[in-house]
Amino acid sequence: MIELQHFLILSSLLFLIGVFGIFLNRKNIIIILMSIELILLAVNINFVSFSFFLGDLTGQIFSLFILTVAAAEAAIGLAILVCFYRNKGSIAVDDANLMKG
Amino acid sequence: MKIIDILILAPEILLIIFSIIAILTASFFKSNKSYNLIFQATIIIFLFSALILYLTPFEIKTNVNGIFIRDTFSKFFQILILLSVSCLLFMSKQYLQKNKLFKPEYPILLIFSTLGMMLMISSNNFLLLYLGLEIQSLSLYVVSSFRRENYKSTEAGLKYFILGSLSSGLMLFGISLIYGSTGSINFEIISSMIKHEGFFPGIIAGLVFLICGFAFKASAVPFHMWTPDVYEGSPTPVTAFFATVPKLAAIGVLLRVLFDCFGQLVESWQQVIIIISVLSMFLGSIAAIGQNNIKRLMAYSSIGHIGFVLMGIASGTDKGVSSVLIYMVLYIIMNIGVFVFILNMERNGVAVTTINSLNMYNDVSKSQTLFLTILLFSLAGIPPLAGFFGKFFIFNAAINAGLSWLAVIGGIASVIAAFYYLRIVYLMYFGLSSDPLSGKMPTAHWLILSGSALLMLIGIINLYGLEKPSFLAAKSLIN
Amino acid sequence: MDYLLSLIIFFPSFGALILGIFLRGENLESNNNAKLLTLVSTIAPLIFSIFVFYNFNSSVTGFQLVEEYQWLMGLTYKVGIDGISLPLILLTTITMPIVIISSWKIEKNVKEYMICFLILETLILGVFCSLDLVLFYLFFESGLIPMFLIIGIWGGNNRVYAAFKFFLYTLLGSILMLFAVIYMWTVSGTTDITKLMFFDFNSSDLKLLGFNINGGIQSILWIAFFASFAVKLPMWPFHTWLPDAHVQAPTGGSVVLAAILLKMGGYGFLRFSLPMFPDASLIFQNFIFSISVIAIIYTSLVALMQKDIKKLIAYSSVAHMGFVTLGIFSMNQQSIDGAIFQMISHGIISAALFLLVGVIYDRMHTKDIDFYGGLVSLMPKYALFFIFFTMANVGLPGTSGFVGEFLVLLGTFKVSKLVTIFASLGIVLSACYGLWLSRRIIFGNVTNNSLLEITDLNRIEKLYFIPLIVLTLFLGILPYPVLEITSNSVDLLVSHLAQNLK
Amino acid sequence: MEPFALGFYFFSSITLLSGLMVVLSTNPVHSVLWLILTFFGASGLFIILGAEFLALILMIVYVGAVAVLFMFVVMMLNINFKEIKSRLTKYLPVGVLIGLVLFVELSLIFGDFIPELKFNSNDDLVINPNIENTKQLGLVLYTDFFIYFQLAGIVLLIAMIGAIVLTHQRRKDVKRQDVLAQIYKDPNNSIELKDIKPGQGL
Amino acid sequence: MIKFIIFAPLIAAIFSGFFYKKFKEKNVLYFTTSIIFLSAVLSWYILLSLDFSKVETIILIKWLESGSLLVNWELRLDSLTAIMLTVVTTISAFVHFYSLGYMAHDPNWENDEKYRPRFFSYLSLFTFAMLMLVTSNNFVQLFFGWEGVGLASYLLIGFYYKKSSANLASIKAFIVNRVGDIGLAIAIFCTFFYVNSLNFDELFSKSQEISNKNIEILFFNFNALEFIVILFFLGAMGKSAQLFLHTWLPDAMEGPTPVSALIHAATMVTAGVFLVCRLSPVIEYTPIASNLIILVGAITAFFAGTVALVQNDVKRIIAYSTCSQLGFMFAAAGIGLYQAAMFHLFTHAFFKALLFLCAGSIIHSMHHQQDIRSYGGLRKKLPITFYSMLIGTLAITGLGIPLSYDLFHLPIGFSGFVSKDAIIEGIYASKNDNSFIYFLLIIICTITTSLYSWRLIILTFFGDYKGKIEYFNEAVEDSKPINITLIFLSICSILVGVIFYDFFLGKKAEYFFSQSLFISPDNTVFYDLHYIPKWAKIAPFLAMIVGLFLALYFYVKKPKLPQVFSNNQKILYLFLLNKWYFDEIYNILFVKSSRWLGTFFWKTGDERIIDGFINFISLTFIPTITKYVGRLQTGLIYHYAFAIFIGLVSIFTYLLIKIGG
Repeated sequence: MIELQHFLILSSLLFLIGVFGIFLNRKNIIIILMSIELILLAVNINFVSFSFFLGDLTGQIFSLFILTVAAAEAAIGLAILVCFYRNKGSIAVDDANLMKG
Repeated sequence: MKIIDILILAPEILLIIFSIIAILTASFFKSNKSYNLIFQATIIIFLFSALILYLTPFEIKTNVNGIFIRDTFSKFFQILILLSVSCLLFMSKQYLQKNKLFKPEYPILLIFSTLGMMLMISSNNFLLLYLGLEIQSLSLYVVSSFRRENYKSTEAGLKYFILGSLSSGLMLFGISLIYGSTGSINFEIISSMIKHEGFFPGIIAGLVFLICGFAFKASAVPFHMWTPDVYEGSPTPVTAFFATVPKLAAIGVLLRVLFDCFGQLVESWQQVIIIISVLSMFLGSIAAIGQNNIKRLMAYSSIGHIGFVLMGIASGTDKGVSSVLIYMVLYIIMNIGVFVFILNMERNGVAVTTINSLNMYNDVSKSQTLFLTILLFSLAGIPPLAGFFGKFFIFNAAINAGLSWLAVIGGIASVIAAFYYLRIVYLMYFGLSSDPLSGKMPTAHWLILSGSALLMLIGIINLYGLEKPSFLAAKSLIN
Repeated sequence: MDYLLSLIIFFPSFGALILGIFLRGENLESNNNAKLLTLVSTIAPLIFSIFVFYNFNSSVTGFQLVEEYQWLMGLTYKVGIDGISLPLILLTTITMPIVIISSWKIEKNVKEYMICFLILETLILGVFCSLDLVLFYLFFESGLIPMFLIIGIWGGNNRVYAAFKFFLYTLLGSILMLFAVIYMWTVSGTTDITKLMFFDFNSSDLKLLGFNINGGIQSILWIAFFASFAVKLPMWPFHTWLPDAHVQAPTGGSVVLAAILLKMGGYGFLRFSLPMFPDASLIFQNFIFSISVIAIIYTSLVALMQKDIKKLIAYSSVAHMGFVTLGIFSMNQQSIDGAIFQMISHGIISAALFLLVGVIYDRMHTKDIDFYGGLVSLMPKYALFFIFFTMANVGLPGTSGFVGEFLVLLGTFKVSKLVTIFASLGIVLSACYGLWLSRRIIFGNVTNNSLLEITDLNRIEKLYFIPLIVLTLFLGILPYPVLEITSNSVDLLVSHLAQNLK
Repeated sequence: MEPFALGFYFFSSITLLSGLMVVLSTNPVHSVLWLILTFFGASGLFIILGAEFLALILMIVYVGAVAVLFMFVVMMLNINFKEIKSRLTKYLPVGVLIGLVLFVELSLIFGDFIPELKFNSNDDLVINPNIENTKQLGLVLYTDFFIYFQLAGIVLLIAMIGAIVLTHQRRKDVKRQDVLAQIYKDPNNSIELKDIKPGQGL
Repeated sequence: MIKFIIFAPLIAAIFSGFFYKKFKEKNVLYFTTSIIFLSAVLSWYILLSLDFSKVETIILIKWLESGSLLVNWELRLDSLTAIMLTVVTTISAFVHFYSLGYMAHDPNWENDEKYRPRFFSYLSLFTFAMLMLVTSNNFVQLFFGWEGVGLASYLLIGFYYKKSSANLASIKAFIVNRVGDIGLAIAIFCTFFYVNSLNFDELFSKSQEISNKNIEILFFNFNALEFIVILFFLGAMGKSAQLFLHTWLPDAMEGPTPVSALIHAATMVTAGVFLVCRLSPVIEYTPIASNLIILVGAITAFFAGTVALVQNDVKRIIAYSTCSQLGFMFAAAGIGLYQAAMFHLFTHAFFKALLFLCAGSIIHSMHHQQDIRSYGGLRKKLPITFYSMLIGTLAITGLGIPLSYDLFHLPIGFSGFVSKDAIIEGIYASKNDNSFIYFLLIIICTITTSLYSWRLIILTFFGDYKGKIEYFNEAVEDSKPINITLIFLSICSILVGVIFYDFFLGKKAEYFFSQSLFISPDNTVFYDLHYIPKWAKIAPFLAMIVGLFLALYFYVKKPKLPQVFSNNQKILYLFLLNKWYFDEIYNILFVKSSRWLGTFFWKTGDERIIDGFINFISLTFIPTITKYVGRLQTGLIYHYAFAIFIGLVSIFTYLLIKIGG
């Protein structure tokens, strides 16, 4: 029998993958942006599964808005990334460390 | 939607309408003149919204479909936000013009972020909160990399964006857990659920994620790490903005959630708040000592101040909340004063942000030095300046709530913090004479600087009568 | 008459305000105007306070000339004076004009200098007048800012270190007091000092972090207040900021620091520690005695070895303050009278000594003892003054220095014989460093040729030394006007203590 | 095994594995492709959970818009992928440990979740199996959730403004046609008459 | 009148100190001198005319009031005061007068330096302080005078402020005195503790009561009254240069000679004796303290006598002799024979002043040469001085007719004879257990006194001149003030003993001291001293003769012998020459050690430990943390994200444990 818990564990694993993608990734920033999408996806799965098991529509609506925001975030994130690339000529994660201390 | 709802939402609607008009104006009349007009109109519209808010007769809680609350608390914060945004916008004009950043998008984005903040503070459920937060954050991500040809600015934007998204992801995860545990996203319902049913570990987990998200926005330790970098990289007016208004919003929404939604769980979240409060106070004071960039220094300073604010929140009483409100007001005024000064730090037309360039600034401009000194002492919390009262109220609330030890820790941290504020004073008054700054300052800026400094002095008399409104606001939040 | 105290307190800062707003320019004329205006603003409180002194009814117990207004959060602006504060107020108002006159030669940033001093005077007077705990704290702590600037801007070569040390040291000390203040407010529900004096703070033993704390809350509060006052006073081992601050501060700053600011600590002990935490005071009596005695002997010995005149005098101040704490915590009429008197007398004498150092520093720009020698042949009047004040500092009967020390030891003997005996060593040691100092700079042959051009005291300098001499002698020979003022308040305090301690 | 469970395991394994590959693959182009697969998996899960509308929206928005946007940027930036080396070992153990802790804690908490609606404020929001999902969403989205919907529009507006502000460049080195300028060209200002004396040249 | 006597010197001091420019130097000096003379005359009038059957007190003004403590500026007039008044004003007047001549020219000053008004001002100031001391009716005023004379002494010893040795000597005098003053001060505190008042009479009336009380300090238990008296005596020791606190007196000879005569011979140093006598009502109840007083007195007498034997500085010899004579007085006071102590004080003042002034006269004419080894054969050159000095020496050694009291009920002899013999007889007669030992010690002292006094005379005035011949040729006695003073004091030295015997020890004594001294009923030494064996009465005289002959033998008959002797007994000689090494021991024990401690506290305690700690915290510890915190801020996004994550997880874990556990 598949229960709520299964979905929750799935989403938390996805969430962790997303988080790991942010801080264990040394490759490039685009992957970080994708990891953020993964996190949001995990949250969506959470909401939708809660919605299903609670029989409440709110979760789905919430996840609808998250979707919207995620799209907007992706747009802005990529725009910033493009700017960054124009200045730096690279999108390596390690290169974004001019300011520190 | 009823008519009354539109009345309640009038300021927000006004902002939205104005922003659309501004976008249209900007895209059809591409001239400096029209930009200028937008700029000034924005300021006026902010002030006007604040006025409307001030005049709205809703002393009690009113809401729009149970999602949007307008009470004294939210009005307090929203008026404060609007006033400070208008002031900051006013301040930034000069800088933007000089650095070829004078674009209509700037005020428009600020309108949106302000809107987001106003919604956040007034929200009565997590969805509105989330949307408000995102409206605010997205605008700020853009604004922080507004100087797009500048490497630092884009790096700042990138960092802020990635970490901000992460934090909102965390927060969302928390919200989803809370939703899952209670079946609702409405604060009142959640609150009464907890009251009647007790609480789940799921709620606690959600709460932790939520607090972490807000702590990020408020830049409390250990979620603060973006702050110095973003402050340093962003254009100075944006830094000034970051240092003040989003902090207000973050603290406001934190208060809203903690008291409105989780008022029954004080003992649980108190622990968390205390931990991050202590960490913030110490890190803010210690890390700032080594800074040479005044913007970074102000970043750490803001971290430290947030630590104090959190102490007030941690006390979990109406006294605590009202002390937080007062502290925030003073904090905003002081920061506006300091940043109006930083905006004008330049040498041969080039903006300078190193602290060492302030050496013997007293020889350059006596009045500015004096005012900045007052502000810095006030930031350090030295009596009789108003900054002291902020700390005093916080300490008072903490000790009243039985958190004396926390207050003592805060005291020690504030002594350490005094050091780096003093260092600036020392440089300005008795440092070694070096290549001096130009020291020129537009009259309007000078007035803001002197005004904020004088407010710090006048505060001793009755704190501008803040005590009563802040207390009312706190009451409206807690009951 | 109703606003007399407020008038005294705020007159100087009113002067500062006028100075700050209306006086412009850096030329000679405006500097002179600034000085004159400052002088007027300091003399006016002096006149008012003398008026207060004459109208002071020493037979009334409790506070006089009380003013009370509502302030923030149920706090009050409440000021008033009693026999303990009046002498210190007088000391302040008398010292300030002298400081201003002695600063007549200042040329750098005159206006700011004067403003700093005027504000400082307001704050100091506020400390001595305030009858509200928080108001007191406010005034107490605010003094840091002008003093920091005074040391920092007009100080010597190593002024930065000294200014920071002074500031942070005292700030750390007093921040603890702030918590005690808030705690007391929380517990008692009032910040009115007159009411707090009769509030009984819980003194039953307490366990905290596994330690058994004798005297419980009272002890903790006491320690918090102690931290502040001990640094301010300063007591050993919290004294090391003082020599640095003194050495680096300009003459005026040193004078204010030594003459008045240090007294705030002693005043605090009298006003708070004793009446509000009697049990804790008793518990810590031996502790205070020990560190006072250490302070007296230790710092006297250190003073003996100093090579810098100001440092020597600074260390001697620490030693003299040791007598003050000894007197205060002996908790009887004579000792407390003596402590108050010692504060007054030390205020006058150390002020004079620092002014004397200032005189030669102005001329030669060094405070190195070895640089000087044989000044008596070159500046006979100066030498006379110097010897006079050295002797007063040594505590020669007939000068005010004697009365305080004598009464303190007289009172202390009642409580602890051993402590008195050790403290009496201070009498010898003070003679040692005092005379050794005067031998090295006043007597002997002029060995340093660059000294030959030094000129004797000029008219202005004499103007401010003569009142000090008169006061020193007057208080030494006829101290009873001061003792009369204090006696009733001290009597009240002592009997209050006796009642509380059972 | 009932179809529900089968579907769950199928889609969830797709989601997880491809999600992992998003993070692990060296080439961003591959990452984007893996991301698309992840979204597919997720939308499958949504369908299982009866959120058909959301599932399809996910496909449209994410696959159709976001992933393509990513791909576009990845191609546009033209990065030399060989330079970027993978170095994730240093913090991996600590990171995994902490991640494990979080996972265990979350799992502990998940055990307590009881899928039951205790409080219901609005009947419209109760999922009615008789009405299709899209319709039910539509019923509330423009009524109860009207304000949110508007705000979502503003979010998108901000994204648009932001993207334009940040990336829109008016290149100076490219000649453009400016119609108005052409029309309003004033010959008096554009032509200069010079009187050239013979034999002197300009 | 008494007010005039006391305050006239103060006025004179101020006048000559501050107004000499206005009124010409000379006028000021004459005025000062004459005003002191007037005081002197009035004091004599008081001494001779006052009714001593009651104590007269005059309250001038309130001084201190604090709770139960009330101290007035007050003048007490009884016989002790009267004696001291007379002594002080008389000697002071003559010293003033003498100084007119002595200080006329001084090689220590350049021509245009006006040093004389200052000198006279100090002298008058001293006189005032001394008068305050002797007329005080409470301990605080006593302390005032006590310290006041100390100040004046400090100023006068350091009068030649350009001389380093003078400065050092003045500081030494002040500080050693202060050590004694601690005793005095603590005694005062203790008095107040028991009596709750600081008036003499209060203590006197309660002394018996206090003698039953004990005082506990640390782990020691003392009898309260003994404790008080011993501490008072400590003060007296300091002022009167008794053993252990005597080291300042010889050094004090750095001051001008008139000063030595006035302060360090006749008046100030006798303040200790005065104090002990003043405290007679207390001391009568303190056997231990009395014993201590005798012991210290006798040993000091012996010590000073031995040291004086080998000294070469003319003033130091006399200084040691003063020390020794003071020992006599204390011994007398210790056995309860206060009258004799006071009498010796009285007579000693005259002849010791005389001796000093003679020495001054010699020094004056010998161009400030003070080493007796460079004198010799001055008899002819300085006849007045010679005869005066001879008289003084006869007085101090105690020439008189032995047993004359038994014959005439009046001892006949030089003043010293009369008073000193009374003391010696008293010691013999006293009931003290060790009285015979003390007696022997005192007799030895008498021998040494005689020996060194005659040695001084012989080496100075007889034999051949050994110094610079120019000085010898120029030596004249041309200063009238000096000569007149010497002559007058010579007369006094001869006569006062016999004249005033009745007052002090004779028939009138009982009446004379009825109010000022308290003699307990079982203290009968005053009467017993007349009934001691004849040999004991003659013994001092014989001792003096022995001393004289020894001196003649050593310095006239066999002038080489002392040299040989000193070579043979090198250790003893050096021991004596270096004054029993007191200075050296003190130097190590107190001066060096306190300097070391001072440096240690300063460099190690303050700078290394306290400041070191603070600097460590503020300049090392916090900056280090700052550095590390700064390093945490790497600027790398994934670190930041990691931090967020760690923060999240740790807070989460903490809260779960807190709630779950």
